Amino acid sequence: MLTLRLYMLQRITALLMAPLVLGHLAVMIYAVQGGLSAAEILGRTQGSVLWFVFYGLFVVAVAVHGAIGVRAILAEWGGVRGRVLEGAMWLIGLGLFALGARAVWAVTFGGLT
Amino acid sequence: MKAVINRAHPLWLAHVLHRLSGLALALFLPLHFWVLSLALTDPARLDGFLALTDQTVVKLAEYGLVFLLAVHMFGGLRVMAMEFLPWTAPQKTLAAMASALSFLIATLFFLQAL
Amino acid sequence: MSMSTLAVTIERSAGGQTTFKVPAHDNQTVLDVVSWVQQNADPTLSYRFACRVGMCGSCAMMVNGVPRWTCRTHISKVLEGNAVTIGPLRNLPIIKDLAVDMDPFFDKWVAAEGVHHGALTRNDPIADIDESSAARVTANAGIECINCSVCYAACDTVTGNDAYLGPAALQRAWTLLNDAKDEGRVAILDAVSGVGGCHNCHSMGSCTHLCPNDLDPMTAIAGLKRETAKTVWKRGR
Amino acid sequence: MPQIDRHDTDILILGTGGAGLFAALHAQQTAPDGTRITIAVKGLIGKCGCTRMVQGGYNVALGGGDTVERHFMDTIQGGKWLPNQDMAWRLCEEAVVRIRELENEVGCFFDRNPDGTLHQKAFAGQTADRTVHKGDLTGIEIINRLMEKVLASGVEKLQEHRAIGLIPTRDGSALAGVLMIDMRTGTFRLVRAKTVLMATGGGPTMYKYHTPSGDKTMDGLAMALRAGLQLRDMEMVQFHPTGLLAGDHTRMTGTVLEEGLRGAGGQLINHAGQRFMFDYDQKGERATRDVVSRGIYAEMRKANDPEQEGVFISMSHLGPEWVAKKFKGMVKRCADSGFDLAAGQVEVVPTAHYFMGGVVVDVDTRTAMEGLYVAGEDAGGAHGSNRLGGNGVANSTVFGGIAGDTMGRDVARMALRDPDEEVLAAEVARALHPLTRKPDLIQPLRKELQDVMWDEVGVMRTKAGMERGLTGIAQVSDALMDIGVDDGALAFNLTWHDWLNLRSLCDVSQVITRAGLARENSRGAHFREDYPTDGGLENSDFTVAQMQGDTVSVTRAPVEFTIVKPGETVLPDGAPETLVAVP
Ligand SMILES: Cc1cc2nc3c(=O)[nH]c(=O)nc-3n(C[C@H](O)[C@H](O)[C@H](O)COP(=O)(O)OP(=O)(O)OC[C@H]3O[C@@H](n4cnc5c(N)ncnc54)[C@H](O)[C@@H]3O)c2cc1C
Ligand code: HEM
Ligand code: SF4
Ligand code: F3S
Ligand code: FES
Repeated sequence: MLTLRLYMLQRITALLMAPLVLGHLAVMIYAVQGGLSAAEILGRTQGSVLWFVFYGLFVVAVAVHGAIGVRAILAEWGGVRGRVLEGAMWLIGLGLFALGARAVWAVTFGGLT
Repeated sequence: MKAVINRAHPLWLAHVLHRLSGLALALFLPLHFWVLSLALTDPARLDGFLALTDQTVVKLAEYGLVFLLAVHMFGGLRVMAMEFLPWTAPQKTLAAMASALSFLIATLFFLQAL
Repeated sequence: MSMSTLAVTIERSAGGQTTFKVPAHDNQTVLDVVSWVQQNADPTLSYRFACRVGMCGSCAMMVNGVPRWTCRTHISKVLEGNAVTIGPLRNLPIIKDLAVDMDPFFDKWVAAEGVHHGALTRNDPIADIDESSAARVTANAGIECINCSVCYAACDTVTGNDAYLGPAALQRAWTLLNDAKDEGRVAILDAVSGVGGCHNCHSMGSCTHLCPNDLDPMTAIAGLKRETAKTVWKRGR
Repeated sequence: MPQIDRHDTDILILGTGGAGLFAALHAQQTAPDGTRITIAVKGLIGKCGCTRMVQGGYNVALGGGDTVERHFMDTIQGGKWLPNQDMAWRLCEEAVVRIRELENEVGCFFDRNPDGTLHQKAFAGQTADRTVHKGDLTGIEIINRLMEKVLASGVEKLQEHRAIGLIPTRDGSALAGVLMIDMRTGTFRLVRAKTVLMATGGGPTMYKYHTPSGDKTMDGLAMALRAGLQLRDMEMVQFHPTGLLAGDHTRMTGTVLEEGLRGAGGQLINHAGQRFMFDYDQKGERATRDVVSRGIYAEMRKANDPEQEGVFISMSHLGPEWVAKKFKGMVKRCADSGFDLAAGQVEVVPTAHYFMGGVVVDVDTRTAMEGLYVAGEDAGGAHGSNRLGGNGVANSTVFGGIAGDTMGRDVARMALRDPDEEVLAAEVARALHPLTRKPDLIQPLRKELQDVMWDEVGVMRTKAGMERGLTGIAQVSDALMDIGVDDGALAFNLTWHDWLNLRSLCDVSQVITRAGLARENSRGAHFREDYPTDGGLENSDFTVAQMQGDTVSVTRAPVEFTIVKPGETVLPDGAPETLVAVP
């Protein structure tokens, strides 16, 4: 049930995520040494426009990519079709985006007060 | 079921693995986001969660998730290499092997870090 | 072969399956086994074949769950012990027993613009063609398809997505796209970019893995993905 | 009487080989707008019949020294002066157009020379490199491309519809329609049409060893016989020398091992382990099909070993790797059925390959019955006593196209006709006959017929043998009428169709034998041990068989040398005998 447009979006977001994921993993490997704490995470990310852009991009990409991906699985394995399928894709995409955006907002601009 | 097993072959298994890892990621990420957003509402609880990461079970779970991400990412890069690089079949096999190797090294590092 | 009888289980459309004891021979193909059952044990068994040498692509069936051309599959290759299970080809409507309706397969072949779009006529001379040119080599790679539907039955994307054109039809489109004589580029690219188009392929590779003629639809489909992706940049989505 | 579904169309085409598919395309081009075209076939469109099985290629004179005249002379000489010369000329002339059509309009890929021009090679019996091909799978390419054109053109499709009777009008002067069995449901369907092309492709599958596809069982000629049409050259059955011998429990037996194997230096070895073809012809294994077939047959008869019936083809002296590369398809095919062609020996026998005989038609494919046209292997005349390799698919595509054009033009002045309901009822009753008898196995009878035809009316024939053959055929035929088919499930009932297949084969076998008895000389594919000479080329006549009442009568008619007489040529003075470099 993928058209050229959805296909391209999925591939572009995938390409975008690849370096982001590597970056994220690298940071995690570095960061987890000696254990994690909220303060540590926040200390790194809070107020940083760079981190905001980094994770912001990631969230947008993941929302688009994941929604399209799950759509394919719903269609092929779940037999979902038509408006329900479109609806599910948007729901998943927007849901992922909302949750992700909240998280990014939280770690960069949240908890400052 | 037996029929499915009879039909199985490496590329097909790679696809199934990629699909399952993608699905698992899509299910896990909301959770991950929720935990992080605790930073906004309740940093103390976030710390509580993070403290848990010292326990082996949780460590293993974390590792599982990173594993999923890595598997899915390399699987996805492999798919895109097959699609976009007009390589010959042996070149693709080589590339797949190379990425598998780098993946192995990366996880080793990670395990050490853990 | 030391076993003197084979236990051949055949899936019937009337429901259930029947197991037949079939005498074993050297040089016996799966089609021979099925024919033996119809000719000697159950005259109502339905199946399809024509050329009996791997040229017509009408005899494909599921053998132990794997789609195969039965006229060219030696029974010893598929026996599990002395048993084998034979069913109708997957992903196509069953007419009766082992005979399926292949129309959806061919409808999609046509829907993928799998037909020559020529500008020359019988009054024009035959054009010179450099067989070693890259385009011709690519086009030639898929030309020996016998439209047997083995790849179509092998592909799980077809199973899950009734609109998907499937490996053989898409491979045909790719061949035509690379055929210097063909003038249907725009029509083909449009046809393979719709809801059932090449972008649904997940590169599972079952098509390539099982094609009895060693063709490689997976790579052909990847070619279509590249060509269609290029049009995105050109037209500006 | 059971329910008969009735359906009308304007142009009806039976069969989807080269002839049927080309007719469909051409009829669309020439028929007036709005003409309904229907294509009915025993299998799936394009996926049955022999055109798909063509390996070697397509004969056409395309210059480079070769001319239509030369192609024509080869066809006449190959056919031992029996061809209808106007048809043979039409074949050679029109092939030039048809190949351009195949390449330019239908989109076929044919192999090229390094300079980009079409590659052509020479089959045995040709004096020029003339055969256009796509590797050794030429038929797949031609039929696949035709098939997709026809599928995309939106003609009406009646697939798995088996024609069982030509139904004339009440006065018998014209064809009203064709009775069919919709095989998928087991119901009868009468399709009336203004014009009907019969292109069901003959197919001598009544021989123990045969090459054609399983759907071909001479239905067309059996129908034509019953409809009272004249059939010519019915004794002419072409044997291919090297059919695979793998036992009578496998359908692989009889299938062709290609001619190129012998051309490349493949050796034929007898039971004593010796090469023998040089005992029969100075060209050895490279002699023409009929000569090699007779050589092998003679060796088989000499050895008379039921355990090891055939002879062996051996390629290994050419280097197994080279063989495996050069004949990839053949080596793989043999390997799939358990034989090692590249390094070992494969047992082979002559195998019935092509049927030169057929319905008497004019050069535009019209028959004596208004509204009925015949083209392809069902039509007689173009090949005479022997078909050149490469002239078969040229014949079916050339005359198929002509039939389409002719029907497209004729259809405007024709109307739908009312069928003779009595003939219709009789044809239905005929098909239902086995359902009224006690069910039993049919395969043993088919085997019996195949043994009789192979032994008595095969590669070498005698009067006494053929008379025994007639008795044997009659026995099988009678026995068949006592064997029934369970009437419980007629949908996709292959056993019922096995019965009907054998019915057609028995009917035509009898005609082959009677025509064979009538020809007291040896020409091309027809070899009489009791009359081994050609009987004088200038006195050439051809046999004409026709149903008269309940019996088949065979008469003879002189060949009209409308273009060239024996001893003469249409080639210019001083033209070289052959343009092919001798190996
Ligand atoms: C193995 C093999 C190799 C050959 N190689 C060559 C070669 O290299 N060069 C060459 O020139 N020739 C070759 N020939 C010969 C060539 O294939 C034939 O001469 C030619 O293709 C016949 O075409 P056709 O259209 O008349 O019949 P076919 O192509 O045989 O088509 C007949 C059609 O009629 C259908 N039919 C039959 N009975 C009925 C019925 N009762 N009702 C409805 N439909 C029916 C069949 O299913 C089929 O669709 C070869 C033949 C064989 C068997
Ligand atoms: C790290 C970078 C990533 C890359 C390179 C990547 C790549 C890909 C590719 C190429 C596909 C298409 C596969 C196909 O059509 O068969 C895909 C599918 C998918 N991805 Fe990702 N992906 C990444 C991250 C993610 C993430 C973080 C998620 C979590 C939401 C995700 C979820 C999915 C899902 C659910 C699918 C559908 C699987 C299928 O159709 O089989 N991906 N991915
Ligand atoms: S690509 Fe191969 S498997 Fe698929 S239809 Fe063609 S020949 Fe059959
Ligand atoms: S099996 Fe199916 S998913 Fe693609 S690679 Fe082949 S078409
Ligand atoms: S019967 Fe023709 S491919 Fe098997």
